Amino acid sequence: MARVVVDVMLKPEILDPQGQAVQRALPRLGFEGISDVRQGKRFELEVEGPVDEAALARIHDLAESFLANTVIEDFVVKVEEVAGAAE
Amino acid sequence: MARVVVDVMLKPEILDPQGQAVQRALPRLGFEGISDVRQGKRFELEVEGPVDEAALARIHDLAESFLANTVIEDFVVKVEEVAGAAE
Amino acid sequence: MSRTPLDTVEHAAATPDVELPWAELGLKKDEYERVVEILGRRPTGAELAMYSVMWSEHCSYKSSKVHLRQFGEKAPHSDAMLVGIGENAGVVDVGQGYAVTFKVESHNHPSYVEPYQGAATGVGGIVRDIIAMGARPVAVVDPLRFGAADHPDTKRVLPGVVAGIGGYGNCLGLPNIGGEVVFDACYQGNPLVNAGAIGVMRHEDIHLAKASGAGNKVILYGARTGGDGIGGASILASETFDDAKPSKRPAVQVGDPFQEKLLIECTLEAFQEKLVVGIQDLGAAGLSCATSELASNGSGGMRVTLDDVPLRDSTLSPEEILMSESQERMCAVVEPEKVDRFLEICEKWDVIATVIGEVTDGDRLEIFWHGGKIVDVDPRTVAHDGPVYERPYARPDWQDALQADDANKLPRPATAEELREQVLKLVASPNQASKKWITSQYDHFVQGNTVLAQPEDSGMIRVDEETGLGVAIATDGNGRYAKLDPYTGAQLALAEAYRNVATTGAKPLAVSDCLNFGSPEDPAVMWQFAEAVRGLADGCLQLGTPVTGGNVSLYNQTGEAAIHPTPVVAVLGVIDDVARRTPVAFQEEGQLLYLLGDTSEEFGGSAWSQVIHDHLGGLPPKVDLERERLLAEILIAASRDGMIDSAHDLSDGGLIQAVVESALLGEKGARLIVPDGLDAFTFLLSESAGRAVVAVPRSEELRFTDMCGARGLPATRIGVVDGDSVEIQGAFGLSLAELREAHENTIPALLA
Amino acid sequence: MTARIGVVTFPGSLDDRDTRRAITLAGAEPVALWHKDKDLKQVDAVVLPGGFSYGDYLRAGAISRFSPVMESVIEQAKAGLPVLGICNGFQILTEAHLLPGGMLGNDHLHFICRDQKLRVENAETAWTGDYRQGQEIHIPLKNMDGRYVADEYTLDKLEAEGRVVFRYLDMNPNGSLRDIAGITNEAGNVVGLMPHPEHAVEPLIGTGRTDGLPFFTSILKKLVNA
Ligand SMILES: Nc1ncnc2c1ncn2[C@@H]1O[C@H](COP(=O)(O)OP(=O)(O)O)[C@@H](O)[C@H]1O
Ligand SMILES: [Mg+2]
Repeated sequence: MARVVVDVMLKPEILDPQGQAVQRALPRLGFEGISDVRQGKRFELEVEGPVDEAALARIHDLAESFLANTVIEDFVVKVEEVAGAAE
Repeated sequence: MARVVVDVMLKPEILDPQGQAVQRALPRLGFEGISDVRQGKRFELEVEGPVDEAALARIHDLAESFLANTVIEDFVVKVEEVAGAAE
Repeated sequence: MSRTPLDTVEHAAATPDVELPWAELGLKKDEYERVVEILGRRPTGAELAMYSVMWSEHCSYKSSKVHLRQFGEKAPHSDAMLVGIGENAGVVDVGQGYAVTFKVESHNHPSYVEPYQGAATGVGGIVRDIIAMGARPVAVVDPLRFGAADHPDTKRVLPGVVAGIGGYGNCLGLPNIGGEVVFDACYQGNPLVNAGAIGVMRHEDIHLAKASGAGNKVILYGARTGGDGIGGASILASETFDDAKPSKRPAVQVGDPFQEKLLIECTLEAFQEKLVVGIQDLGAAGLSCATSELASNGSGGMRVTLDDVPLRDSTLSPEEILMSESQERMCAVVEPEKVDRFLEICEKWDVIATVIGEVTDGDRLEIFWHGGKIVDVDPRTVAHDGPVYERPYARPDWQDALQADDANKLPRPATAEELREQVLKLVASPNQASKKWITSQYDHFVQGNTVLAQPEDSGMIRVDEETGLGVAIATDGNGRYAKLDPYTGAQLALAEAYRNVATTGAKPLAVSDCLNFGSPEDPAVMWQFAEAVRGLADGCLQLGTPVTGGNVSLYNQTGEAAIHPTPVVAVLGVIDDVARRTPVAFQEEGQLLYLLGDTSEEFGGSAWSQVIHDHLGGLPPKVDLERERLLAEILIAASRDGMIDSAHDLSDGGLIQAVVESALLGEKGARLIVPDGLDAFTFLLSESAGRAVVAVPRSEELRFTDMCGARGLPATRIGVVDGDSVEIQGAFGLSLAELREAHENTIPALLA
Repeated sequence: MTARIGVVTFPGSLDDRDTRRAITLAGAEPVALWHKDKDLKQVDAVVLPGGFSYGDYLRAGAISRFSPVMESVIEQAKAGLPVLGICNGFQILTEAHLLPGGMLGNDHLHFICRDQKLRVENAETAWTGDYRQGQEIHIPLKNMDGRYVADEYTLDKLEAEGRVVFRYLDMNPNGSLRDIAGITNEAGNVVGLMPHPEHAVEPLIGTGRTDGLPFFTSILKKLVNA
């Protein structure tokens, strides 16, 4: 079994108030030197069977049609071996 | 300038209604073979200056105290070189 | 994974010497011995799990029971009462064949740990109580208490709590129509998150939590069961029965309002088709509670196969499954021939439903796991025969000194200018300031029946579209008053909620309460509790409004410091035609303002003493429940007969606070005259109970004053609705713009 | 003769009953439609009501958009069937690409419930005929994800073609670009907006205004006169 990760972020030109709220809070928390914060979504999909090209292509479709709304969001699909290790 | 990514996911034992709703919708969309979906957050921080150990330690603190709610969430901090490439 | 042999009933009988971790599960030694005595053997792990949760303070009310009995013993006769204390929620007849169920509950501690989820699941829990009675939930309310407004942790807790209440309630489609927000340093480590809900049904649809009819099926439906809220049972599971397993169980429960919305719809559809014999929601103590209560309230026994419970986490032990507090689950008892239809409805709504057992003709609750019998108990001993404590209580030795520290002797403003400044400061103080920043995060409009919502004196919901029948609800509580005198404080909370309902034109019918106190093991706290309950029970008897149910939350304290005793009282009222409701806002210039009731110098526990002097001492305002009743009758009659166009009850902050609120809401000012015999300070800021301000159209003045005169209610003409400022003749004026800024900017400035 | 107006219930729809009530009050006949049915029961128009379908999980409207009923709605909307999306319904319409742009979380990150002032910018759609061009109305707004966004090109096009139907007045409650509260498709049969006209149809209820009723009388007139 493998884990495929889909990261979805708002397109750069779209205002991200959540990211901004984080960034605005940073000085208050004593953090300097972070020039920008963006907040997006991370999906972890546990895939049964082999993660071959065909499977990845299907997940790409899934991300494009469903997990992301490409009018406002970009996405990236990545394979991540599940190394038994807890995060 | 470097990008540090903080991935925040609900702890595995915590109910993830969003991930569940996504997973339940998959068969209807014609996607089979995905046994679990979890949805979390991804923060992209643009860090000014070098991302050395000290900087990472500070971001770890930030994640722990602010970006993640460690009562219910786990997080991972990763450095990601910004390769000029758009996603 | 290695597992020691299943701890079945037989195994338990054969191994009497096995040590069980009863202390870790919160049982006292004598309580554990009672369990052994009841069973005639040591309990199995699963039985121990059940007894320990069901005999906890939270589920068994062991410290409070002896006092709460007064609500039954002193209950006034009321034709309206259809279902009383003891069920999931009380049910009240509101006429035209409709019944209303309502209840308030606390989710204090979880909301401190995780504000969003704690508050959200609090709403979820109270709403399931309402559905379990057979009713469609129609509204929620949320009485809240936080630490000091400017304390940094309040900035963590409050926004999370508010977002959680909104996030859950909004998603369920329940209008939020009232509540409270109070700040006081005493709630710093112990915020109070109380949540109330109202539901409406036809009389014939009332459902009860009981399992009868041998052969009837027990159906568990809703969310899968996970390891939520089972800290204690994990000890049992990991240390005694399965050392290999990580006891990584979440202390925090996460709510899924979407799942709950589906649960509401499919339950109501099943009710409509008359498929349900008995029903129980799963709240605290999960399946332990649901199965033992259903079985003990019914005529027979019950047999349950735990293996059939759908799990979210396959590593759960049977003890954990029994104790799990996973949200959004219900348990229904259904006749065998109706099971298919019931399951069909669940499927229609995409709700998982599973037959997990059946009603038997015996009188035992038997639970099986992997073929072995792991529970065999008389369900009554679990659900109803928990320990009862007569905890010692004593009036604290500091009470006299506190009461002697008379707030009426505090320095008062010396000049009109100083009084003006103090009024402005009061109107802007966090407790008196507008709560719009909070309440605008709640949906008031959903369901399309909201007649009144915050900031009105009570929330009001239309029940019948044809006739205009409606219900109103208000919640109130004043911990400062209760600290000064818990008996009077509880009655003042009752009086205020009662008055708030009547002010909007509805007739008060019944009461629910949420009693928030410190540790019952402290005799001083126990005395506060006993006094508050006695006060509330006596008050309800006198007002003729029975207590239909409620909730007790104890141990709200940090170290030695308990919160102020905080009885929160909800009063439910009925109005024949919502078209006759009375709003707070001034409606028309030229209308005459009348002050109803008597004003005397009463500043103990007042907002003024807190805001201007940071003082708490003396006695709270006097209570005169006969006066409250008369005032209510006048307000209701005046609303019904169209004699008043707006009304506002007087409570904390006194008359000026009420007038300012009516003026700002109506965008119309007022000119006030200090009545003879009163000084401006007392007139504006005293908190005497039993009062309201009403706006009377000139054409109705005579009729209105005649009515008050005939009934013996003091009614003093104090001014007129006029202009764009609030003017106190001969003293000072404040423009609406200035007042609005003071009143509305405070909370956003603190929290946004 | 009256018109039959369908109201879809998705799991998590909240304002379906209120919308049916509003349709009745306007004198039309409401028809309940179920998300799992492709059958639109030959209604003359469809309303996608407010609520939190599928809990707003993933994105508001994202899961509902794939329901069987939406297959028919999308198909028939393209053929001219009048469709109104209110709040969550508007979100579903953008997710289904029947309307351009997308909906995001309010810029202040809170749920907001208020009586919102709007200007009617287009009184010629199937759903706004009973308003006057430029009329100012108050309609309750209540949502978490009400921020309308689209790229500049799309926004300019919407403006140029008069497809901005409602604009927020006095204050922008959620950060919507160009104060957009509602839009229509090119043909004018599909309209989506964030505020809730179905909650402004009775003088006693809610805010006490009836500024939302013309939505339902507009469509009725249009259908009956058609
Ligand atoms: N947390 C809350 N949720 C909903 N409504 C609230 C909340 N807090 C205050 N309100 C509403 O704001 C108004 C003013 O509250 P409050 O000053 O406590 O009223 P009163 O003093 O008349 O009891 C009331 O309508 C009350 O229901
Ligand atoms: Mg009041």
